[in-house]
Amino acid sequence: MFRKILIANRGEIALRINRAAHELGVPTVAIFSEPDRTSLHVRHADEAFCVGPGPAARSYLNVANIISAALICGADAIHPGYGFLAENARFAQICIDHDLAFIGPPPATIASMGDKAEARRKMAEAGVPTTPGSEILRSLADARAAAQRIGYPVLLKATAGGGGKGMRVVDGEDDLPSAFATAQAEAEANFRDGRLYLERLVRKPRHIEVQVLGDRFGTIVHLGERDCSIQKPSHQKLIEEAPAPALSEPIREKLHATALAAARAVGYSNAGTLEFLVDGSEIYFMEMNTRIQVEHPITELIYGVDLVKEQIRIAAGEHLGFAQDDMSPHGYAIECRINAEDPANGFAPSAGTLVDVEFPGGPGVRVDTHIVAGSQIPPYYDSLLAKVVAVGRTRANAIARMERALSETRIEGVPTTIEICRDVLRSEAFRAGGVDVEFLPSRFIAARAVV
Amino acid sequence: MFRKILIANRGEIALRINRAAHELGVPTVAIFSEPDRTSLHVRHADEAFCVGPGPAARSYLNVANIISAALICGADAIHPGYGFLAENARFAQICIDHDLAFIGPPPATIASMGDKAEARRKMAEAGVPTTPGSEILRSLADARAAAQRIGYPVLLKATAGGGGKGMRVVDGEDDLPSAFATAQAEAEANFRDGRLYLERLVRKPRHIEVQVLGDRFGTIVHLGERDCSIQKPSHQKLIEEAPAPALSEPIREKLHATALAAARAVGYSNAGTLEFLVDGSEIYFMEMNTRIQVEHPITELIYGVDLVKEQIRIAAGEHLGFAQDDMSPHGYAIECRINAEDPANGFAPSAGTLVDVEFPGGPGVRVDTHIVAGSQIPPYYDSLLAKVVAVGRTRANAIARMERALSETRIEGVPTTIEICRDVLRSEAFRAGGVDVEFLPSRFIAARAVV
Amino acid sequence: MFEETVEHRLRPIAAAFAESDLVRIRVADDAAEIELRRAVPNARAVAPGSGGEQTNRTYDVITAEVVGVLHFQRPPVEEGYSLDGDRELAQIEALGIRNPVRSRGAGRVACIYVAEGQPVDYGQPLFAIDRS
Amino acid sequence: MFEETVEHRLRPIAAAFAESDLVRIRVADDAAEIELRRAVPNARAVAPGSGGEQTNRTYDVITAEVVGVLHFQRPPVEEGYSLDGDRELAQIEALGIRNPVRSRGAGRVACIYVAEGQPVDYGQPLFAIDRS
Repeated sequence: MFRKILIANRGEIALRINRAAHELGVPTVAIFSEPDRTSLHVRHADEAFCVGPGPAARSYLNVANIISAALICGADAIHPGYGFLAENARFAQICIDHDLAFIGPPPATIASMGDKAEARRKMAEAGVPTTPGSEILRSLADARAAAQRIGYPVLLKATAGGGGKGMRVVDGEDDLPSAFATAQAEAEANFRDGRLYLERLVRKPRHIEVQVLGDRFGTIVHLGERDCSIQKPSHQKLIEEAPAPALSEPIREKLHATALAAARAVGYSNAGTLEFLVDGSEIYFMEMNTRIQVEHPITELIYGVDLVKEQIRIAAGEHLGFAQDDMSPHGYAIECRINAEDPANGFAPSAGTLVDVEFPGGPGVRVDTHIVAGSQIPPYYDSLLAKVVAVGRTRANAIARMERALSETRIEGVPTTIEICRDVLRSEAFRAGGVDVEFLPSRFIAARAVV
Repeated sequence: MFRKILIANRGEIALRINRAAHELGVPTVAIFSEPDRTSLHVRHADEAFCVGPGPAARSYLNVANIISAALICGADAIHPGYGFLAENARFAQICIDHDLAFIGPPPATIASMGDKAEARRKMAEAGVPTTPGSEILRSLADARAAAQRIGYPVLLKATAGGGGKGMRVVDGEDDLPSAFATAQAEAEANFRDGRLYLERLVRKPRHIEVQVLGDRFGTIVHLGERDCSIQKPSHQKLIEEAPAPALSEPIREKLHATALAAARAVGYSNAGTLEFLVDGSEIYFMEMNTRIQVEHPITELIYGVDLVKEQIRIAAGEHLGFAQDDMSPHGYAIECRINAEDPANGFAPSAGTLVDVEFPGGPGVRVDTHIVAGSQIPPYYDSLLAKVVAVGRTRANAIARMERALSETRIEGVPTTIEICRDVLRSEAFRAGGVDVEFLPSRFIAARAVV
Repeated sequence: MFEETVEHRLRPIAAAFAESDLVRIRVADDAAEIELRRAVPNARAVAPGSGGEQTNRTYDVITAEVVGVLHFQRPPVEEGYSLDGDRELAQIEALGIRNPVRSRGAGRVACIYVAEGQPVDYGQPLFAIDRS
Repeated sequence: MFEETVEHRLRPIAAAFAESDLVRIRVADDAAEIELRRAVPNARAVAPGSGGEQTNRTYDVITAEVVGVLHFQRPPVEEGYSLDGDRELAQIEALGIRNPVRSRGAGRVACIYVAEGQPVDYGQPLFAIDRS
């Protein structure tokens, strides 16, 4: 096991990693930016280094200061969490070059899954279904031919992309030239890589992902699926649940088997997630996230596994302590993301001071948060304030418990997503289960249209 | 299901019941004493009635005001929690007389299990092993003869007793007359019932109890055992765990089977607990608690069951939703009671204002509490501030998690039991598992002797 | 309407509240609902003493001692009514028993906070009696 | 010994801290460890201005810009030493690179907060320069 782990992150995930390390008896080192100096993630860690001022580019993305801190304090491993440097293959390689274990898959895996076009090609080779699509497009003519072959509507995507940047829906050939130009420019500006490819657009899919865990000795298991179809108009997840409701067993098994085959094909190690679009009985590989996900707690609750501890153990060279047959889910879990965002104003993030903070407790409720009353929410980072997770024996129990938990949650000082989550939980469609990714945007837009 | 439930309690258990009712969609009514007016249990409930001033005898034990509140607000059920009126057969009967369902077993069951001598006789009849003992003693001569037959040391006990009152250890015949006189006087003063009986004293037993749950149609299941051997010198529980560690499977099965037989013999319905002394391979029935226990969460966590919801469902006339074969434990759970008590001063309870309160979160941790920063701890009631519960796949995981959770717990303003719980968790003997009820007192006295 | 409520009903209760050891007072009728809260209970008990700042009057607030349903004594007292001694003003009915509510001495009925048939809980203000 | 530390070392740092936008300052040596904290960051940045209440002097605190290990320039400056211009006072070694720490102008070295070979993090005070 490691001597000391540096946690290269902030917020709730930094606390999450700190907890896993401490439960394994491993001391921790926090890093922080100046506005985060009094944050809970700093107080919980055994040591802490200030690595820069507020803007992430100068602190949480400051590779030199982070690596220097790790070397100075005698850490022998770095956990990147999610976001920031978590899927940066170059950072992973720099860690290794400085004899610091990177708690995640090898840099080559991160790189190949980070390149969307390459990831699609690798998956297609492994027999994993992907949406019909193209290779890298060398020109507009190339794009036109590919779109013709695939059939409109198509999705133009940046191979280096993420977060919806460099992505355009193209309904017909007339729109292609301008879409191609703007997507290329956006990709160039955001990722310094203007390469694009095309995919067929799947209308109103469900977003279902499968958690995998592999050690360095070739053992790979899946830990079931998560339904992440409740997404904001920006396609960011808001509510997740596991197992996926209203999913036929053959499709569920196909998702699990496909995810395992995909992870094996790339020789995956550590925790990873394969994201799929599900359209009726068709499933399509979307992308692989080579890190811990925000929504990992729902899997932990129903499988009784600590994914972050497993990440650390795997990176420390331990064998997976269980086989596929040992793992079966118990009950249902739901996560609501409580963000400092105003749903009535396009989910605009907000900063400020929290004057009052109360979280739920009692049976079947888990809260992961870094905020307390008096916390300052700096304007620089992700707007996630807390993850409220509820587990129950049945999905109806879990929903009732989540409603109860949210009714006990109080955050004053910034607008939050608490009420919109409650609206979703209350809706007939959500209760029936199996809504698609357009559910929240259409409901949301519809609600605003009425006003 | 009920229309509305009045919760005849305060503190964390009032919140616990409120949560269960709300998850079942049933509105709740809180009662409170004047100093509890701003307490969380009042804020969480849908309605609330002040039933009296601070002293419990005039508020939480004020049967007339409680029943009147229930009738006025249209409640059709009362949940008594633990303590206060929970094991008061007369109160249960008054509820029924006013067409209010009492969420617990029938009054006759409460009465017969509340009379310790009668409970022992009933259990002995059902073939449940009890410590060798006497019937009610009519005189000192009676006591002398019984002690002779049983063999010293013996325990002189009040049949109406509880909480160590009216109880005396008698090492030999010379001590019997004075012990008999004082125990009788104490029992008379505390319970208005001076009747005593004798039991053989079991030295250094473990305290292990079994949870049972029965519906009104004769279905009774057990939900495994809890080891409650970490007790204060006053024999009040401080740390509990489930399953019991270092217990042979035959004894574990004997405990379960005996508890089931005992519960069936008295036609038990609702949630109840059979407490046993375990001495090597011998088990002895101690008493039956005809209510929800403080430490019920550890059972909930490993069985994935909501005991308070089950209590409500059973009282509402529903069938148990599961059979014995459906129920198997997963993992290990530990509870630490965080009390406003000073362990360095004989666990003396303390009142005051809490200036700072932080509770742990993240994976595998459950907190049941009614306190927040700024809470006033009135001097009138139980000193329990919070129950911190940790669950893990293995006992070592659960202990590591509990240590982590307690390291995140901060309560400033009153002395607490946080540090003594951490001391216990750190000890070799606890980690090995299977300590007896003298562990904490002897360790505690030993530690003070060194100073 | 609201001003009248404040002037007529809130002043005596606020004065009495300041003198009392209550932590919360709720006053509700058709016109308005007013709640006064104190963060820390006042050490002084309800007692004759200095009046409110503007009225210079002394009020006693008669509160409910039991949880139940309020019934006025027949004929019911009205605001402004003068009491020449300790009088039974109402009963609180609980579990079939009518518990008397008395004025605890002479005075003027300055305010009636409750309505016929209203449920009341322990410590709830029922009447303000002007002792001055 | 402790009084001396306070008099000699704490006064300049406290004065500079009051002027700065830092929320925490840690000063440690063999004799003592002192930490100053501010609940809310001061809006004013480190800048020449009014001095401490008692000294009437103006201090600039030079802080670390990178995370690394501090090495003094040879020969090392000492407290009381006068600088006739912008001088390199030390380097912070990080990932094998020595990043210079400069005095940013003339002045007197009023205080040295760090020791040779000490790890420093971003924003950590290194030197107080008396500009008066």
